[in-house]
This record gives sequence, structure tokens and C-alpha cells, in this order.
Amino acid sequence: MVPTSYYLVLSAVLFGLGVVAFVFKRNIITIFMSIELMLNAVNLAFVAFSRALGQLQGQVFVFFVIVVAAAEAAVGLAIIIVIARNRGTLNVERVDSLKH
Amino acid sequence: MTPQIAVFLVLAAVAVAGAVSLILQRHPIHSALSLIVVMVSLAGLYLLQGAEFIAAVQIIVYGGAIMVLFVFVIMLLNAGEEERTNLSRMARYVGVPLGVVFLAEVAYAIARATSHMAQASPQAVSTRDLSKLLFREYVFPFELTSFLILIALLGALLLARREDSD
Amino acid sequence: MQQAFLLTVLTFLPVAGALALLLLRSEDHAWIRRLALVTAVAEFAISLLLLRGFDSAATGYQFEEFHAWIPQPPIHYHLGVDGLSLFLVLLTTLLTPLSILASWKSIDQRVKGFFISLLVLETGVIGVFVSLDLFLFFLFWEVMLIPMYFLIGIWGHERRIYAALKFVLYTMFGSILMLVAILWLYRVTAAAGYPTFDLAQIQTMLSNGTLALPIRTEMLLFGAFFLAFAIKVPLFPLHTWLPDAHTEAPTAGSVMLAGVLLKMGTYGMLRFCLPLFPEASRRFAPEIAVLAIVGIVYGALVAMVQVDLKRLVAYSSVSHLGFVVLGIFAFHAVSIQGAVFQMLSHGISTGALFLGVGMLYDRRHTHLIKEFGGLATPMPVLAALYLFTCFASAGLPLLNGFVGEFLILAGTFAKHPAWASWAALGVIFSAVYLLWSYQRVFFGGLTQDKNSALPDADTRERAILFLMAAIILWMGIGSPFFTSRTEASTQNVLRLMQRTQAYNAGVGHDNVKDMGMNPPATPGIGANSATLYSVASSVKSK
Amino acid sequence: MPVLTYLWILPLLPLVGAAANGIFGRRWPKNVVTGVALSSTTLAFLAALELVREFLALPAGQIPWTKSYFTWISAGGFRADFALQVDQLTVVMLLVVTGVGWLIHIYSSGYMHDDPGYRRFFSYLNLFMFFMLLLVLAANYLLMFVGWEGVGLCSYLLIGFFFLKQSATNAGNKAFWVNRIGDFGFILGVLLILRTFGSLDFATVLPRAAAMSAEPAGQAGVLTTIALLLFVGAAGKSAQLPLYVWLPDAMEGPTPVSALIHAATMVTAGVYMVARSHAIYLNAPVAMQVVAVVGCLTAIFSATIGLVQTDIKKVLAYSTVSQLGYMFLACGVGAFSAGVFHLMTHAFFKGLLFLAAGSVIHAMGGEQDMRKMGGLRKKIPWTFWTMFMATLAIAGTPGFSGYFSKDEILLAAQRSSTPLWALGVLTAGLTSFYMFRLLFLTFFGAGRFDEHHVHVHESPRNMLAPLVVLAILAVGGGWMAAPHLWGGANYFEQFLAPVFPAALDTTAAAAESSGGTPDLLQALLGAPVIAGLIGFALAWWLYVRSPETPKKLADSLSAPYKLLRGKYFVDELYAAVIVRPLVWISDKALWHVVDEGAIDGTVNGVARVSREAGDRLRYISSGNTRTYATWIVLGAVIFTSLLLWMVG
Amino acid sequence: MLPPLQDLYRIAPELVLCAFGMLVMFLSPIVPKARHAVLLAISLLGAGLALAATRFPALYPGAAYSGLLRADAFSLFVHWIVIGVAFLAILGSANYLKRENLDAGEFCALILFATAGMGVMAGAQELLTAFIGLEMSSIASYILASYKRDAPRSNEAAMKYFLLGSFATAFFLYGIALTYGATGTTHLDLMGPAGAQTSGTLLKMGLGLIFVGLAFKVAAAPFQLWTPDVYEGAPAPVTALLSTGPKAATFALALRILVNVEAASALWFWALWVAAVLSMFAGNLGALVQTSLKRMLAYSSIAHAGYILVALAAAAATDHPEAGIAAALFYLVSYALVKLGAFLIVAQLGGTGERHVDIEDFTGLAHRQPAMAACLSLFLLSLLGLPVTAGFLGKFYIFNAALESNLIWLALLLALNSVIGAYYYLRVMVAMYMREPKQEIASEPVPWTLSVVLWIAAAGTVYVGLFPTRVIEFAAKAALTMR
Repeated sequence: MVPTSYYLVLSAVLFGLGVVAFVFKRNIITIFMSIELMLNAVNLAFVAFSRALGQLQGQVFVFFVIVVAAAEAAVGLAIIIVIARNRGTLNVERVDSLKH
Repeated sequence: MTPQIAVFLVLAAVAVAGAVSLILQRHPIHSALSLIVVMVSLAGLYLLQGAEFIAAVQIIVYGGAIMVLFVFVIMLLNAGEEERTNLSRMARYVGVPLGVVFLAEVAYAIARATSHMAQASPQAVSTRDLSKLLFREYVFPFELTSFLILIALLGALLLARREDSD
Repeated sequence: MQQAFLLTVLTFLPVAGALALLLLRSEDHAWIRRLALVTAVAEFAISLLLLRGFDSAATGYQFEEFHAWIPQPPIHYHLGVDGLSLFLVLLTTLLTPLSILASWKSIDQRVKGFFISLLVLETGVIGVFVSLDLFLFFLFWEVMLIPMYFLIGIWGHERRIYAALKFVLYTMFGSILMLVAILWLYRVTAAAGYPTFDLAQIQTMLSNGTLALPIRTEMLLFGAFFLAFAIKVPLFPLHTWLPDAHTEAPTAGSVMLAGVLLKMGTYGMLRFCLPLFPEASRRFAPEIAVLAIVGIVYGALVAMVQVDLKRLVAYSSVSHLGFVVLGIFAFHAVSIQGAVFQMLSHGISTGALFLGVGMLYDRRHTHLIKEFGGLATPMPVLAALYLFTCFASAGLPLLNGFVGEFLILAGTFAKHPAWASWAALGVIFSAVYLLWSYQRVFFGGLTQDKNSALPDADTRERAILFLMAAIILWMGIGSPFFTSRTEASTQNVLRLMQRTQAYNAGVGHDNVKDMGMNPPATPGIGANSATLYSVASSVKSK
Repeated sequence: MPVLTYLWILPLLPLVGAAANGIFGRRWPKNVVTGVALSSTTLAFLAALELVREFLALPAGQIPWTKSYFTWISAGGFRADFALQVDQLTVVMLLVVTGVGWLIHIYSSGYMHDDPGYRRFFSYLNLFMFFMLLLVLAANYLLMFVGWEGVGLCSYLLIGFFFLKQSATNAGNKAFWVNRIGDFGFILGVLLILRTFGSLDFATVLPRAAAMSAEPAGQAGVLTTIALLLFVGAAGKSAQLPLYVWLPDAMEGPTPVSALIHAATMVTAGVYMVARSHAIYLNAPVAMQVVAVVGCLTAIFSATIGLVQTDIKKVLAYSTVSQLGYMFLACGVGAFSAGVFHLMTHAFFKGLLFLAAGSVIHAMGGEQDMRKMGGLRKKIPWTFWTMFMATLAIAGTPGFSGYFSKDEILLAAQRSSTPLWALGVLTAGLTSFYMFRLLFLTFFGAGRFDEHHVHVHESPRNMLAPLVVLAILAVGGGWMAAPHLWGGANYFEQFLAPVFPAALDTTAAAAESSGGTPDLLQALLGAPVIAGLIGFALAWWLYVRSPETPKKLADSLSAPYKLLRGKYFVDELYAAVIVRPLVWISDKALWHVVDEGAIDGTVNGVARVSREAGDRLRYISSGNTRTYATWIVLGAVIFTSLLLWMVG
Repeated sequence: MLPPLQDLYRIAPELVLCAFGMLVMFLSPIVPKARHAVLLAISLLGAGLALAATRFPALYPGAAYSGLLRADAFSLFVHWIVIGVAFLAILGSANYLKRENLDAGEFCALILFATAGMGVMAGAQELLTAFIGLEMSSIASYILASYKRDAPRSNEAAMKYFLLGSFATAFFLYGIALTYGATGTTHLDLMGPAGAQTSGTLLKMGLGLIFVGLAFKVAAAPFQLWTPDVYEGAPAPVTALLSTGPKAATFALALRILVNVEAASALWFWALWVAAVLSMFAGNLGALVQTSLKRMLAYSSIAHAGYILVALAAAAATDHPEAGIAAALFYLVSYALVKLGAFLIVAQLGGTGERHVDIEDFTGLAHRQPAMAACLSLFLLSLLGLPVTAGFLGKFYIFNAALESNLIWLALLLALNSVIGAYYYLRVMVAMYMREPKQEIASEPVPWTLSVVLWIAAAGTVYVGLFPTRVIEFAAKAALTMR
């Protein structure tokens, strides 16, 4: 059997990588992808816990998370499209007219 | 070393590799593809944990719907290679290292906390039980999610709609 | 009794007047002025009822009004006057109509707002003097800031905005700490089992030992309260807002500021610092006295070299109020009486000075001494009355200034000859700066021909100044009229100090740990307010 | 006994006059103003005479006669009444004040006749009378202080009467400020009295003070402290070293003012106050010595300055300072009655001198410099003769009033200490010298002025009459204190005896000792006379016989001459040591450095610092999303580790 | 089995909101743009009915949907705040929408949905439900932020809000996961006992990450950086909503966790302390130097988040958190009233395209529009915390709570900060009253809708400032009913 902690550590690593990605990437779309990566890591943790605890709730949560992710994706990508349309760039660093 | 562990290690390795490549790839498409790799391998891990339903949803909704949406948008905006600007010194010198630190911290903490975690016996998870749970106990959030989707829909329509539409 | 609501009426009549002003058209200057004046005069007339009904023998509060207001934390609408506040209220109600008269012609921009601010200010000040609930007191204390802020900021002179902001921020810095202290005191009372903001009740609890302030708490609380008051007074070295505020404020603003607002500080010391924190007051008295004395001499010396008349008078206020603070912290019946009297006489004479300066400003639109010179020739009456006021302010016997200063010195000398001797130096310097400035403004030949045609004081101005002069003379000769009414209350202050201290000496020190510093966390919301009423009413009944 | 019962009548009369003229007199014609002013003082004088009559009828038990009218100040156990008191000393002072005051009012009605400020002048003058009477009638120190400050006020107003002249207003301010320095001491003395005796009433304080045992010589106890503090006040008011500087400048005022306030009455208030407090002084030997020495030094000091002054009023002013010095010398050696006596005679002859000088100035059309006068003897005979009498009196010519009073003092001084006596005698010589110098320069020799421009004319009657009256007093006024050797019985001293019992003893003893050896007494009485003669001779020789000598003398002795001309440069010294540094410190150090620099600097500094902090802070939000994300991660790391490792 | 009927009563407000949201949403394509007033009216009706519908949960208090929700006084209180805010926001933005030529339908629908989400957050007793509610309000807010979709600034605000928001959400979610793992449940009420025995580290990590997520939502330092940009970029009425409703809901959720999870109060105390201090200083010092009123108000809302965090810290520091909770709730009311009013005034005076939102542009407002100037001054004074305004009593109660929990240093820092704050609020009044306008700005007439809103806000501010009894007593009740 695979110990739960393996899954959890993996989820932690993936989450962390997501964080790194968010800070590292410049392209808005990929930054958004890194958020998805983080959510996936969360899902993994949920599944692992629900298994470890012998409950099903965890999986239900995963289901919800996926739905939320989908909703976010829809809105987020829409916003990204608008940005691309109005700003002509996808580089997050170039979208900085609001400051100080 | 049981076969499960071997499988886990492989899938984990693939997932991490995918995540890393998501970071390193310059072209959004490549990043998207590597994200898909991560998702698929995660689906595998779900199977390994006996969560077939979730695994399926993972492949269909995530790998299918969401990522397709991503790729579609990338195509639509034909986003090219991302320019590695460094306008934010903060992010460059603090952010990225800090991210790694955070990763290490969380991983360490979790490893220490769960090393001796009780390993419950894998019981067969039937989709029926899941649906019971979903539609009885969690019917309220479930209904809410429908509104969530509604909002998202509304938003997508509203934002993506071209000006000349009205 | 038929005067059950007298204080409420007194407090809120001006606001009512202000609201009435709102209904007038803003262009209708004449009627705005008249209505404002009528309100203020009516207010003054009503305030005279206080004198009629006042029992000078009683030590307690009179004309008390006590109503529940906010149940949690228990806050009451508790008003009352005693000898300390009686004349301050009258001073306020007197100076307001005068400053309205003084601004009769000089204010022609946004007249409505001006008089509204002035009336609201009056309410705030009176509220401060009559409220006996710490919360209520603080409320008025802060409310008063805004109208003053507008008076300085809108109708002031060149650097008015800087001055206004400085005034508000200075005061706020002190008062916000006082708010913390008030709440802390409330926590302590809660810890003692009778959570209350009611001054009278806290005093009773302190004196009958229900409430004991550990010395450390007492000193911290005293510090917070005193800082707020010291800024208001203002006590050296917290005085630098005053010259700016005065110089920039319009005449009415300066009059109210010097006349009554500064007194709020010294009044607070008498009303709160001494009775509530006697031990701390004693411990800090030497340092405070030194500051007061420094203020007396320093203020006078700096006033001497001012080139701007208003600044000069402002610094003279620093000097004069130094006397008041000294008198208060000498803890001697005579000196405290003197301090109270000095508050009033300073209000009158400095008020009169500012009125005079304002009249000069109306004519020449400057306060700079060098712009004047030889004014006695074109305006003999104004010159004479101004000189009279100068001597009143310089403490010439038979005028009001002398009585206060002498009583303060006498009381202080009885306890601390050294303090009094240093303070008496002020007697010399006050004559120096006043007469020197007077000489440069009024004596000699006309230095500028645009001064030659200046009109002498007209009827309105003469009325104002003669009234002030009459009061100055009255206070100088008939001082017992005032002192007899303040006697009982000042004695009471000292008595409270004695009793409370006697108690603290006995018990206060040993339970420093479990009281005050860390009051047991009784739920402050609605903490046994039932008991409060009983206690409060018992306080009220006696 | 109307007046004794309603003592307040006395001060009230002039006050009414002052108020009437000052407030309502704006539109009154000149003669009404005069009428009001004069009648008020005349009535006051008559009331004073009536009072004397009633007073003499009083049984000794009722003296001092005290009447309390209302409570003026009362607070926390302290209480000061508006109470008036009459005793022999008061009576003397009353007569001097009202009498001389009355005369000078009459004189002024002529002297100021053409001045635009006529009404103002008289209201001030009446006001002065009010305060002066209050001063001498007061029954406690606080009320006395009222009069004390009040006369100061009037002196300020009257010195600066010609307020268009910068010098006049300067002099007024100077007078008030220097007096304030004195008052500083006086008020402290009063406070100490209050602290020591628990009251300020003479009736309470003085007996207790007398009852206390005299403090051993060379030791300063509370009484000495009180005495010295009071003397500071006296020195201010009566222009003693080092506070005399205001009096010479005070000559800026109209001449009648100089006569009344700065010669006859106000400046003697210090002497009166010391005499009044004699019970305290007698038990404070150290203070007595101080008073004596200061008085003596002042006498000689200002006499020397008087030698070389050319302004006729300045000479008289310094002479006044010097004569006041005599009075304090008297008090200092315990001869209070002598001091008071000299006070009175001095009021006569010095008042006369000033009025005469005024008459001269009037005649010369405002000229005050004696070098531009001369030979006026024939032109204004009345003035000359009256002034001559006064000069003889002040010079101490035997038989004249000044002779008796001065020798009375010197007698007492000689008995107390020889050096003081010697200096006193020397001063007498100097006095006679500068007075005759003045007389010769003004009235003798050839006129040193342009006949065509200056039309010398005798003054009108209402100015001459007071001169004559005063001249008579100056000549004969001394006899009321003539020692029995001269056939007199020193009525004056006996009259004052109830007030100064101790003082009586000293001179009584003197009489004893002197009675034994008349020739010695002769010699004693002779010394000042001889000094006076020498002074006269010198003056005659220098200014009548060979008028060119002074010039040579001045050149040969240029250094001391300059020193004297420059009045020992005391004013310059004060300016350099006190005034200018004080102003400089207040302006540069206190105002600009401490106030604007330190305090306001801190206040505004705090504001500036926080604004700068805000400015730094706002640039953290660079608008770059990655930066924001970094901060979020940072926060996450901080808080998670806070929870993980810091807490619990 | 189906959930009992009472459960429907207990979510009545949400039902009404969602129903009307859908209604408006479906009507908006049909109704012509000229007739958008109808949609506004309908959504106002919806909000009003929702407000009325809060009566039901009041009548049927208790847990709903197997303990996912809880209808109690606390949730009622927060419901009133968020729904009231929604009502006023819709009414206040009516004219703005017309002026900026924006569709009213979707706008109102989104506000209603978002409000429903906030309502869920207020009542949620279970973390995932709360999370869904949070997402509802957030996603709606993202869209609203970019509602002027052809305005680059609006888009940028939306992008930043969206990216960082979902970033923070991920943290929040991961926190939930770890907490779930640590306690074996996501039900707050069950968590308490469970939290004690299971391994501490996971719980700490989880609560830590949850704190991060919530801190971000309430714009607490050091997670506040997005706030000024988003508030500045978003359409002013949206900012008015964002700065009040979601904040209230999020604080409500934080309070629920704080009260129900025993471990939380101990674990969070210092985090709250630090965040409070950082926010107060970051907000006030940042606001000192702003030139744009809109942005300055954004910074000030950071500072106010700090003040409320002080109340939370006070609640966390003692076993009797009632005072702290009541103070926080009271402050939320006073704060919501004035912030909403202030931002709506900015929306009005900014003019078309919000070109005049600099403090400079407000010079001489007292001449041009005395009523508006007076109103704004009142709001600023309330934010400043001067007596006779709700803001003063809000601060008063927070001070009281802080001192009751012996957080003397925190109280002193709060005091210091309110003095710093005074400076920039007064600066605005200086501009309005004491300076002469540089360039003349044509002042548009104030639409009645807005003036109604402003009157309500002003009257409420003064009324609560003078007679806080009702509010504070109900807040205290709410605090007591939380567990």
C-alpha cells in the first residue's frame, strides 16, 4: 500500500510548484494554468485524506473544486480575452497602468 | 517495494516533471500540454487510490473541457512565446525563491505531520454512495454550484461579447 | 424643580439656532446675522438663570440631569454644573454673542456657514463644561473640534489651512489617548463590579473604596488625561499650535479659542485629573509646575519679540495659562480659587484684546505691528480702551487680571515659595510686552499715511469694548461675587483628593497585579447594568 | 465726624473728577474741565483739613483709626478688605499730598492752558491723586499695593503724556518697567508677609512683627527677607540705586507732573512704605544697614551727576534722587520721623523748584537748557525770588526748612556711623553747589539767548500763587521740627511719636547726649552748613565770578567730567548687559530656535516623516501583478511559519 | 430523504436573491436598453424582498442542510448588512449605469448573485459551503470589476483581482483540505472537539492557509496590494460594493471559524495582531500621499480592515469573545454605510468616465454642491471616527473590546493610526471647503436615486452615531448566539 503521506507530499510539491509558477510565469494564460495546477494539488490532497479517513466527503469536495475550477476558467479566460483585446498583450507585467 | 508504490513513484515523477515543464516551457501551448500531462497522471493516482469516478471526471472535465478551453483561447489569441520580462525585481529575486521556500515548508510540514497517519483499508467506493452523499448531504452546495456556473456563463457572455453585438 | 431641563436647553439651544439658520437663504446676510445674534443673546439670558438658581454653599453638582442613554457599555446623559463650571458656561454664553457682534461686518463670505459653525462651537463648549459622564464629555470635546476647524480653515487668513490642520491634529493626538484612558478607567470600574462612565459615581466609588486604582494604572491614566488637557491649555512645550491657530483664525475664532477653548484644558485638569488621580497628580506636580513656570516666562519673553499682534497675544495666553496650571497643581485652596478666577479673567481680558486687534484688522487687514504706529491720534477711543485692556491683562490691581494672579501666587507661595517667586517674574514681563507693543502700535507720530484716515471705534465696537471694560473692572473690584460661588467646589476638589489618596495609601498598592493592569475579562457588553442604575441613582439622590 | 466715618470720600473726590473729565468731558469747554478738576482736588484738600481736625480730637485709644468698607478679595481663607486707616503718619502724608497736589493743580491750570490734551491731563492728574490717597490711606499691604501700582500707572500715562514724542513714550515705558521690577520684590515681600503673619492688615502684621525678637545683626531671618524684598519695591518707586534710572528720563513729562509725581509725592511712596513698615525694619538690622547704605550711596552718586547737568529739569531730577537717598538714609539709621520730615520739606521746596523751573521754561518758551539762559533775574522776578528761597532751603541754609530736616537726618546718621555721616555732609556740599550753579546759570550773568526770538515773560497769577505759597512753606516749614536747642520743641517728631516709638527713643537719646555739650552740637550742626557754604562759594566763583573756568576745568579733568556727563553710563550698561541680551535671546534663541526650530520642527518633522514613509510604501504597489503575488507568498510563508513554529 | 421544509425557510433570502437574479438575467436581453429602469426596479424589489425574507430564518433559527448552514442572529445580522449594501448599491448605481451606457440587467443580476453568495458565507457552518459562497461572490465581483469592458483600467482591475483572487482562493482551498485532513471534517462545529486530538501541525498549516485566503479577501496587509488598483480601476459603484459587502461576509466567516474552532483563536491571535498592525499602517500611511480620492478611499479601507482585525484579535484573545465580535459587527455596519456613500459620491462627481476623481477636482465643492460636500464630509468624519457619527462609536467599541482583552498596545497603535488617518480625511475637507477651485467643473444635478441612497447613508450614520443601542444590542445578541 502507498502511505497517505506520499500523496500528501506530492500534493504539497505540486501546490508549491504551482505557487512558483504563478510568480515565475509572465503569460497571463500560463499564470492561470498554474492556478489550475494548484487546484489539482488540492484535489489530490482531498482524495488522499478522504481515503485515509475512510470517508467519501473528500471526493465530493473534489467534485465541487472541479466545478469551481471550471467556472473560474470560463470567467478567467473571458477576462483574459478582453485584456488581450484591449491591451494587445498577454504579458502580465505590461498590464500595470494602475499603480502607486 | 510493492507494485503500487512503484506505480505511484512513476506517476508522481511524471506529474512533477509535467509541473516543472509547465514552468519552464516558454510557449503557452507547451505549458498547457504539460499541465494536461500532470492532470492525466493525477487521474492515474486517483485510480490508484480507488477513486474511479473522480479519475473519470478529472480526465473528462479537466483534461477534456477545461484544458481544451485553454488551448482554444491560446489559439484564439495566438499567444506567442512569452517574453521573460523582469519588470518586477521583487518577483525575480524574492518571489521565485520564496515560492521554493514555501514549497519546502509545506512539504516538510506535511511529511512530518502525516508520516504516521492511519492508513485506512481501501473500501470499494461505489458511485452510488458518492451520489447519495452529493444529493443528500451536499445538495445545497450542489445547487449553489449551478448558480456558480450560471454566473460564470453570464460573465463569459458579457465579457467576451463583441461591442457591435448591441 | 422647574429648571429640570435648563442645562439641556443651554446646551442645545445654539444648535437649534444653527438649524434655524440652515433654513434661511445664504444670501440673506442681514437676517442670518440677526438670527444668530438673537440666539446667542437668548442663550446668554437663559444662562443667567443658572446664577439665580445656583446654591453657592452646595459642594455637589447642581441642575443635574440624569438619563440612561446607551445601555452597553452603560453611558448616561448626565449633566450638571458646580462652582468650577458655572462661570465657564457663563463666559461661553457671554463671549459668543460678542464674537458674533465682532464678526458683524468683517465676515461677508459664506456668512451662513460662519454663524452656524460659531453656534455649533458654542454647543460643543458648553457641553464640555456641563457633562458629567466621561463619554459624554469626550463626545463634546471632540465635536467642538470641527466647527473650530472650519472657522480657522475657511474664514482664516493666509496660512489658515496649515493652522487648522495643526490645531485639529494636535488636539486629536491628545484626545484619542484620553479616549483610551477613559475606556481603561471604565474597564477598571467594571473590574470593581460597577461598570460606569459616570464621573460622580466613579468619584463616590473612589472615595468609599469600592474602587481602587493601583498607582501604576493611576499614573498612566493621569498621563493620558493630562496630555490631552495640556495640549489644550496649551502647556509648554505643547503650545506651538496656538500661535498659528490664533494668528490665522478670524477674530471671532480667536476670541472663542482664547476665551473658552483653552479653559477646557485647565477645567479638565481640575475636574478629572485632580479628583480622579490625586496620587499621580501629586507625584507629577513638580514637573508640571516647572513646565508651567517655564511657560509663564518663556511665553512672555517670546511674546515680547513678536512682530504680529495676534501672535503676541497668543503667546501671552501661554504665559497666563501657565499661571492657571501652576495654581491648580499647587493644591492650595487659594491658588485653585485663583486659577478658576484667572481662567475667567483671562477669558475676558484676552478676549477683549483679540476683539481690539480684530477691529484694527478690520481697518487695515494686517496684524503686523510695523504696519501701525501712532494710531492714538486717529482713534483715541479705541486706543484708550485697548490700553485699559492691556493693563487688565498685565495684572494691574483693581482690574480682573490682578486678583487671579495674586491668589495663584499667594496660594502657591504658601506651599512652594520658590515656584511662586519664579512665576512672579511673569508680572514684570507681561508689562514689558504689552506696553511695548502698545507703544509701537498707538503712540508716536503716524508712520503710514494710510493709517491717518482710519475711523475711530463706531458704536457697535464701543459697545463691545465698553462692556468688556465694565466686566474687567467689576471682576477686579467685586471678585468675591465669583470666588464665593467657586469656593465650595474648589474645597470639594481638595477634599476628594484627600479622601481618595487616604484610601489608596491604605489599599491601592498591594493589588496592583489583579486590578487595572489586567481587569478580568467580564463581558463589557451589558455588564450588570442593572446594578449600575441602582448605584447611579444612589449617587444622584445624595 | 463725617470725614473719619466716610474716609472713602477722600480718594473718591479726585476719582470722580478723573472719571468725569476722562469719560464725559469730551465735549466740555475748558473752564468746566478746569472747574471739575480743581474743585475735586480742592474739596479733597478741605476734606483732609477737616479730617485733621477730627483726628486731633480722637482719643489716643482709637488710633490708628481703621474703617473697613467691603471685602475686595476673599478666597480659601485668604481675605483682603477695602479698608482705610488713619494715623499720624497718614495725616502728614495726606496733608502733603492733598496740599501740594492742590497747589500744583492750580499751577497746571495755567501751565497746561494751551495744551490740546488739557482734559486728558487733568483726568490723569486727578486719577493720580486718587491712587496716591489710596496708597497712604490703605490699611493693608494689598490695598497699599493698589495705590502703589495705580500711581505707577498714572506716572506712566503722564510721562508719556506727549505721546507723539518717541522719547516721552520710551520714558513712560522705562518708568513702568523699572517700577515693575521693584513691584516684583514688593509683591514677593507681601506674599512672605502673608505666609509669615497670615494676614496683610497693618493692624495685625506690624504689632506681631514688633513683638518678634530682633534678628541678630549679620543674620538674615524672615523679617530681614521681608524687609529687603519690600525695599526692592521702595527702591523702584523711589528711584534708589540701582533702579533710579527711570526718574531722570521721567522729566519728559510736563513740568507740573515732575513737580507733583516725581518730586513731591509719588517718588516718596517708597519712603512712606518703609516708614510704615518700620516695625519690621527695626527688627531686621541687616535690612536697616542695607537701606541706610543704599540711601547714602544714592544720595552722593546722583548728586555728583547733578553737578554737570545742563538741562534744568535733569538737575532737579538728580537732586530729587539724591534727596530721596537722604530720606532712606534716615530710615536706615532708624530716624523714621526725620525721614518723613525731610519727605515733607522736600515736597515743599522741590515741588517749588520744579514749578519755578516750569515757570522759567514757560518764560523761555519751552527752553530747558541752562546754557541758553541767564540773566533772567530781572525779567521774571517772582519766579526768581521764589526759586531763590527754595534753593536756600534745599542747600540747608540755617533757618530754612531743608536745614532742619537734613541736619536731623545727618545727626542721626552721625550717631549711627561716621562714614555715612561724612558722605551725607559731602552730599550736602554738592547739593548746595549744583543748586546755586543752577540758580546762577539761569538768573545771573548775561542772557545767552536770542532776545528777538525768545520773549521772556513772567507767568500768569494762577502759576505764581502756588509758587509763593510753597515758598513760604519752604522757608518756614522747618520750624515745626526745630530742636529745642533752637527754642523749638520738635512738634513734628512728637506728633509722629505714637507711630515711631522706637525712633523717638533714638533721637531722644540724641537730645540727651547733645544737651550736655552744646558746642559739640554746634559743630555737628555746623558741618553741613560749612559744606553748604563751600558749595555756594564754589558755584559763585565758577559761574558768576569767572564763567570761563568751568570750560577749562572740564577740559583739564576730561575723564571724570565725561563720566559725570554720561551719568556714569549706567543706562548704557543696563542696555548692554540686560536689555539687549534679553531681547536677543527671546528673539533668536527662544522664538526661532526653540519654538520654531525644536518644537515645531519636531511636530512638522513627524508629519513629514510619516508622509515620506507613505511615499515609500505606495511604491511597493508597483502595479505589477507578480510583485503582488510575491507579497502574498511572503505573507503565506510568514503566517504559516508563525502558526507552525511560533504559536503553541 | 429530502431536506425538511424549514431548511428552505432558513435559506429564504438566498432563494429570493437567486430567483430575482435569474429573473433579471433572463429579462435583460428582452427589455430594451431604454427601459432598463424596469430591471433596476425589479432587482431592487428582489433585494427588498430578500431583506424581508430574512424574517424566515429569524423565525426558524437553527442548523440547515445537515449542518452545512446555520440560521442564527449572527447570520441574520450579516445578511442585513450585505443585502442592505446590495440594495443601496443597486439604487445608487442606477444613474451611473445610464451615464456610462452600461447594461443594467446583468449588473443587477450579478450583484444579486454575489449577495446570495455572501449570504451563504454568513450562514455557512461548513467550510466547503462557505467556499462555494465565497466563489459565488468573488467570481461575480471579477465580472463586475471589469463591467466597463471597453475601459482598459476596468479590465486591468478585473485581471488583477481575478488572478490574485483565485491565487488566494487556492491557498484557502488547500487550507480547507489540510484542515479536513487534520480534523476529519469540514463542519466547523464538529471541528472544535476533533481539532484537539488529531495532529496539530496539519491543523496549524490548514488554519494558516485559510487565514491567508481570508486575509486576502478582506484586504489585510501584507495581502492588501491588490486593493488600491482594483478599487481604483473598477467602476465606482462596483468599488462601493466590493469594499463593503464581500468584506463583511468574509469577516463573518472568519468570526465563525474563530468562535467555533477552539484551536483557531489561539492559533490566529498573533496572526490577527500582526495583520491588524500592518494593515493599519499600510493603509493610513499609503493614503497620506494619494492624490486620487478614489484610491485614497481604497487605502483607507485597508486601514479600516486593520481596525476590524483589532476587534477580531480582541475576540481571539479572550474566552468571552462577545465584545470583540459585537464591536466588529457594529463597525462593519458603520463602515459599510459610509464607504458605500463615499464611493457612490465619487461615482457621481467623477463625471462621465470618472475623469474627476482626484482630490484636486473636489476643490470648491462646497460652493458648487454644498449638499454633496456636506454629505461627503459627514462620511469622512465618520471614517475619521469623530463623535456623533457611527464611525466614532465603532472605534469606541473596538477600543473597548481591545482593552477588555488587555490588548493595550494594539489599542495605542489604533489610537495613533486614527490620528494619522485624520490628516488625509481632513485634507479632502480642506479641498472641498477651504480652497478655491482651479478649473471649473460642470456639476451635474444629483439624481434622486442617488440622493435617496446618500440620505439613507447619512441619516443612518448620524442615527447610529447617536443611538447605537439597537444595533449594538443586536450585535451582542448575534455574538452570543454564535455557538
